Amino acid sequence: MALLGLILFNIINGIAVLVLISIGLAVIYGMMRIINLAHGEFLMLGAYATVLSTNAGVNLWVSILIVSPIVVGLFGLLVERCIIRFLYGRLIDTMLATWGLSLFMIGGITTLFGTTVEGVSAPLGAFNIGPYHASLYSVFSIAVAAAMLGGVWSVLRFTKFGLIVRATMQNPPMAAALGVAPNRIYMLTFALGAALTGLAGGVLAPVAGVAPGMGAAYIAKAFITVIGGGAAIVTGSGLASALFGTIDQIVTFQTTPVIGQVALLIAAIIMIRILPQGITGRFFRRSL
Amino acid sequence: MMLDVSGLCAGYGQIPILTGIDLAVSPGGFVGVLGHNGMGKTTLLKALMGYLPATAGRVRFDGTDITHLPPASRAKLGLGYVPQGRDIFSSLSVHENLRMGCLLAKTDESTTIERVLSDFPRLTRLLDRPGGALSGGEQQLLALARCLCGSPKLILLDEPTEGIQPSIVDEIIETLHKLRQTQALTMILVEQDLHFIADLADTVLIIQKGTITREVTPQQISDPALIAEFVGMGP
Amino acid sequence: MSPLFTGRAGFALVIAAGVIVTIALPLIDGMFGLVQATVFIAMAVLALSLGFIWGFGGIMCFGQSAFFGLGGYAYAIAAIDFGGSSWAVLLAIAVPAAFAAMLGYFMFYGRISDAYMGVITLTVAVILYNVMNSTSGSQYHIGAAELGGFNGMPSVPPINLPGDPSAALSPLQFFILSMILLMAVYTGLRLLLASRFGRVLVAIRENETRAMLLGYDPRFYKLVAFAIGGGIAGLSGCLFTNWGGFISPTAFSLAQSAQIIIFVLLGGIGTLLGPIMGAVAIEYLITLTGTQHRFDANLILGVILLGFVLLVPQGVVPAIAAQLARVIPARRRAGASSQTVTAP
Amino acid sequence: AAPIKVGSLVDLSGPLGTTGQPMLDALKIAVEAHNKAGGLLGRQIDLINYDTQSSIQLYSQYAQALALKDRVDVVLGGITSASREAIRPVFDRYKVLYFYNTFYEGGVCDRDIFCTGTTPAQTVQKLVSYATKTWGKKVYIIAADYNYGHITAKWMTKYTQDDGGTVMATEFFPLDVTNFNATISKIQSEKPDLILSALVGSNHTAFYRQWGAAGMSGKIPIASTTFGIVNEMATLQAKESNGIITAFGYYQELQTPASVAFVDAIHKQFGAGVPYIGEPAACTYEAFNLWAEAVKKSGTVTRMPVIKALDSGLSFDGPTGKVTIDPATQHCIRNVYLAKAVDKKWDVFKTFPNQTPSDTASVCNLIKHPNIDKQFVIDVKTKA
Amino acid sequence: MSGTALLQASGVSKRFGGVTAVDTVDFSLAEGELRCLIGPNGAGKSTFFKLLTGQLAPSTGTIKFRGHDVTHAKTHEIARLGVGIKTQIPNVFNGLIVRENLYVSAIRINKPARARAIVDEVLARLALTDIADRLVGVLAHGQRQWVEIGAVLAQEPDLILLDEPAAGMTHEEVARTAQLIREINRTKALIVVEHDMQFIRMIAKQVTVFNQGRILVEDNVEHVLANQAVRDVYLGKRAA
Ligand SMILES: Nc1ncnc2c1ncn2[C@@H]1O[C@H](COP(=O)(O)OP(=O)(O)OP(=O)(O)O)[C@@H](O)[C@H]1O
Ligand SMILES: Nc1ncnc2c1ncn2[C@@H]1O[C@H](COP(=O)(O)OP(=O)(O)OP(=O)(O)O)[C@@H](O)[C@H]1O
Ligand SMILES: [Mg+2]
Ligand SMILES: [Mg+2]
Repeated sequence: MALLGLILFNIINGIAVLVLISIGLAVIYGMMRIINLAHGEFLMLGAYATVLSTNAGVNLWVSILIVSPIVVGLFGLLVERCIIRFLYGRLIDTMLATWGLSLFMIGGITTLFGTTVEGVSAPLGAFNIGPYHASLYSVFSIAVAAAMLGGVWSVLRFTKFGLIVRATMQNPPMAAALGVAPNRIYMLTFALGAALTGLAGGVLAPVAGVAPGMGAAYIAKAFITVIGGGAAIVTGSGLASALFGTIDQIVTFQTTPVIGQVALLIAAIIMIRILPQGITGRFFRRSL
Repeated sequence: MMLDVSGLCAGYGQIPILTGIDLAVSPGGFVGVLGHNGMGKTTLLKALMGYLPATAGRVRFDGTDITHLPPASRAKLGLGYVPQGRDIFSSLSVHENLRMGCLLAKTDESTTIERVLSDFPRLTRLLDRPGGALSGGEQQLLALARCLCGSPKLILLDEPTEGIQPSIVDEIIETLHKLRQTQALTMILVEQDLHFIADLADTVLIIQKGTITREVTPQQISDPALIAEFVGMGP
Repeated sequence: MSPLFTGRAGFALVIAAGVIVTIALPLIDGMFGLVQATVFIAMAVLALSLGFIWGFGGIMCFGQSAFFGLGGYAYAIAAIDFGGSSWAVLLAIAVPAAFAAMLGYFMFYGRISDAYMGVITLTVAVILYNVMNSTSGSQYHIGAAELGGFNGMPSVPPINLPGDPSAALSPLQFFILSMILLMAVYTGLRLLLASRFGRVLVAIRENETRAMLLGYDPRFYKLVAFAIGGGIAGLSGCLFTNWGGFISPTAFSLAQSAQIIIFVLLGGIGTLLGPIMGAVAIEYLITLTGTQHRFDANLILGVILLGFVLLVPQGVVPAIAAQLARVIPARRRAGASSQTVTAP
Repeated sequence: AAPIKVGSLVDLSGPLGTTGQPMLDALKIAVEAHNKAGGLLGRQIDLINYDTQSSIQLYSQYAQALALKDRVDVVLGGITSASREAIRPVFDRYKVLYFYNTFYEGGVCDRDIFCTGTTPAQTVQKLVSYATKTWGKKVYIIAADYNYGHITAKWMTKYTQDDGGTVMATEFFPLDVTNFNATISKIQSEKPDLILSALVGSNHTAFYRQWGAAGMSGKIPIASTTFGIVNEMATLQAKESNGIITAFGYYQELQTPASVAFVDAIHKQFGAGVPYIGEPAACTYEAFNLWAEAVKKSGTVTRMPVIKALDSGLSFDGPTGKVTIDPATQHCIRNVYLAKAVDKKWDVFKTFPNQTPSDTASVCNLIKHPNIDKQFVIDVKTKA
Repeated sequence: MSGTALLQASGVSKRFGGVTAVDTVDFSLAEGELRCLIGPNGAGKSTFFKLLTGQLAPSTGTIKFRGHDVTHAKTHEIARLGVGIKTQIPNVFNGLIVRENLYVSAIRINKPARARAIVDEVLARLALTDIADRLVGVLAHGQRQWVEIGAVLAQEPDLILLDEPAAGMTHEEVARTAQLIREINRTKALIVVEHDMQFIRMIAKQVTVFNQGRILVEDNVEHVLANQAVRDVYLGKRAA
């Protein structure tokens, strides 16, 4: 019984992690159709921001919740101004550019801080589910993930900004004719996506192996989740995370991580086969 | 002068299309533009709206030089645009499309939308349908309504009657007439439907190969023979 | 595209260049140069395979490495089991082609739209990677060939003259063979694209609905194109395995897939010459970065790529073509040939 | 006289850069030491090194560069078994002598290659028997999902059973797994006396993090054959790593004069910033010196004579202690140490002198069959 | 209806969620007939075309072409039976030049030589020759319309569906189009959707009026234009 609770907790946690690593990508890809191959490195940057500022004496929570998103958000802003904005409407080139960017970031971080950095350990300690210990920090990351999903969704759904963003992404020239300056919107969206990714990186830092190349481990899953989610970026990523996370965790617990991972991938393929438009392409069409 | 264009040249990349456009629109004026397919009507409107950089010439709008302003700024100054092919935000609902129109509205959103809907009652029952799902004509109406939400000073209309059923064409004419009285509305109208132009415009410009070749009165264009002469020769 | 790169003249130009390289390189550069060049060629073939299905079939394949790896393993296993290499080479092409056909059927007839194809192909590659990784231990073998898990399969017998397993090709012979194969693939693809099939394929890329309304079945055309691409990628895998005498799961890895995409993007999508150049350029760069010790290899490569994208947006070959087009006025061409269909 | 050329092939960037950097540094130290002392056979030594960027393809490529372009007399390098297997055929084909200096799963049997690192028989056995004696007999094995992990896990099982223990479960993790919560739960529900870990790479470092986060640190002891190779000690907090026990052929904390000198030399030249100097670095250093001895002994750098000299049971006193070449396997007979993590340092508390590579020896005898060149997969006898 | 119906739709409906775009329509077209389809915006004309061409599957009802049941046939299968369509929002190969657009259309059933001949013929016929080598993507709206019509002609179908062919065309081009349609009609059957009444008058014989997804009236052109119901829902007071 307690074990069941523990497993359930892991499932939710697994889902949360997927949400964390994919939400930023969902915003950037979903809104701007930019395939950001440097997404993993944005995560990495977020993690580094937390680790370094904490080691520099900044309070851990501040590092995670404020430093990381700001640092990566600003970095995103910079990238958008210096690179991406010259490549709008050229999906192909943005891929090339972001791939270059990812290499650049890995190289840069390695050059600056070496291949290893002293990480931070998870705060808050543990709590008990019956006889079992579970990480209290996971509760925190679950909360953050939920907040991110809800936040982005409400922004898009309820705010004027959300409306403008959705419209601009669909037909920039027309939006311009209605008084929107598309470049500003792009800039903000990209920065927002980056900031979210940064926050995610920060949250993961205390429970991940922080290293320059860490991004690679996440990027594939992030993409599968986001695109598998379908047209409605937030709802989609949320549902996809739920589906994949559950499968991954259960199978892993029942069998082995190898099978768990393969199961997740196969689940993705089957799902896309059943729902050629992604989860939300079929149901929840009008959602976000 | 509300709009004052002199020697405007523009094109796509290296391809020049507009070769020296001169035109002036006084406040409250309705200018019609006639021309063959591919003569540059849409290009003209795009250039006026700022989508195409002016390679030469000047554009003054309402006293300010807008020759090098981006579209958004022109819109803020009071330029409205209803493009050919409507450009509805297809995944946004009709209502959301209208809300986008309200970004530059003087009055608040809901009242603006109500006002516009009263001019386009047909849209009322479509409000929460995805824009992309509307029929061609419905989209045309929506595009017009969306533009009017911002109550622009000068509207650029690109073939608004294309694919619209006759009775609605009449409605649009009436609506525009009404708006012309009620609001200080000025308009440049690209159109193929001579009846429509004759009804609304007070001057008609004939455009050929990127320049304005003739200016005529609405009365004249109701005479097919003359039109054949003006516009006649094929592209 | 500038007619310079299209039409018969352009084609002749390219092939001539190829022949010159084939003859000149062995003379000017030593043994190592050849061996080095050979792996570049293998990668060029790989780039071609993606350049074709993506640039002309409009099929976004993020897992091209799947076919590359399959080709490599198919060759290795067959070469070890059958002794001679002739069958191995054929299998190295046939197996991935067949696999691509299956995957293609699944995707195209399942009405799966572009972005999702990207994900599915990527996923398939990742799965193959994981599976191959967990085949360490003698219990995993096909015939006499042990799969070897993450460590891969070392000491794969090299290509030999048909019928005589003992007569393995020398590095020089193998270089020439690779060069010939590269030119053959290039030529083949050009002919294909000039054919009715190729034209329809491109038309489908442009507007699937219209193609259907004209009576073409997009699913079929895409399927065939995809299978061909798979086969070519397989061939490349075979060359690669021969070159290193070795194949391992990293052939399936994400990094590998990404790299193939980069080859194509760098060279210029929608061309055939582009991917070849892109592959050689990137491979050369990466090799170079490893020989210097001032800066981190990734850092340099990243900077170069970024600079490149910003300065030469549309990719190497289109850029060059555009330049040439400016200096040399375009010749008119008769018949229903078109700039966008016949590719460089 | 023309200089002698020595080639190095390790990853300096990418995931394995951490491991590769100190290996290259150690080699540089060794080479310079000789050059200062007038070189070998009166010739200076040129060190030619390439950064393989954690890419297998580059290993093959640069291996060919070393063999064909630079025409080096000997090559030291390779980190993962995959990289070794990629370049072994190249050096076999072009007849270049090759030293592989990382600890690995064992079984390589090839006249042209010397493996100076430790193998499971040397380390795992010590680790397991100590762990089971001190902590208990119920063992839970977690290992990286590739050859090294699988084979090491087998040895762990075997030795556990030899010591009368039982393996409750064995789990393998692909190298890109980053979420270990499911496993941590499983472990809790199984309640083993100890965990044997052969996790590899910075992604897997996450295990120790999440283990700590779940408040398990110290609750169930961990012994590992891999902890430390990608600088885990530096990345983790003391409270996360304290108490973990490992077995290696070398630790930089080792206080023998040779060891201290070695570590100081590296730190003096490359600053204290260099990553942890572990077994791979030390073995690389010793490998070069063994080769140098052999060259002096045979008076030439040509391959066969040098191999013969090495196979004459040559030995060298290095930072790790006395190392001797075992001619039958061309692996090393060397000391093995047990150490416990204490506040981000290794406290070496046990030494096992002159351990033989008995696992490889059980399948490989190059004296009898000099022409073999393959890696045997040693089948380990374990009970179901 | 005459036994030799080329196209026969019976009880066809199409629903989108709540919306019923086409509502139990019975429609039949004889070999070689020219039929005009008019009706208010949103009446379901284009949707009906989509059903005929298999771009959408009917919710209910059956569609027969020359006796084959094509109710659930794939778009390309229907096209192969000889149905060509110019869609309301132009569907053309933007990345290809005009000539290539027509060539791809002609080559399906013809040898290259013959295909080229057809292409040149159509180009001449539609006065597209001097933009023959321009990318369609950069053409003006009206020009794209012509290209699409050209593609349909080059396909040589037996039944041609034209969804607002005159939209955005100048006065005498409309006349030209009408002329063209009459020519085509000598050998082929057509269904034409238009809102331009002058145009309709120029070509129309039999006219079907759609309203809210149903057939309102079906009669010859004079009667239809005189019909009060049609005036109310569609023509408005300007009966023109
Ligand atoms: N994006 C573009 N790039 C290059 N040339 C273009 C582009 N768009 C239009 N043109 C060319 O510019 C010329 C004028 O186009 P424009 O759309 O202004 O014609 P138009 O008068 O609006 O015709 P229509 O009545 O059919 O809308 C045409 O010859 C067209 O081919
Ligand atoms: N995919 C869809 N989802 C929901 N409603 C749709 C969809 N497609 C069409 N409709 C609705 O079906 C009705 C008929 O559309 P259709 O395009 O057939 O009208 P039409 O007769 O062609 O009008 P027009 O003459 O303006 O082109 C419209 O009210 C439209 O809103
Ligand atoms: Mg126009
Ligand atoms: Mg319609």
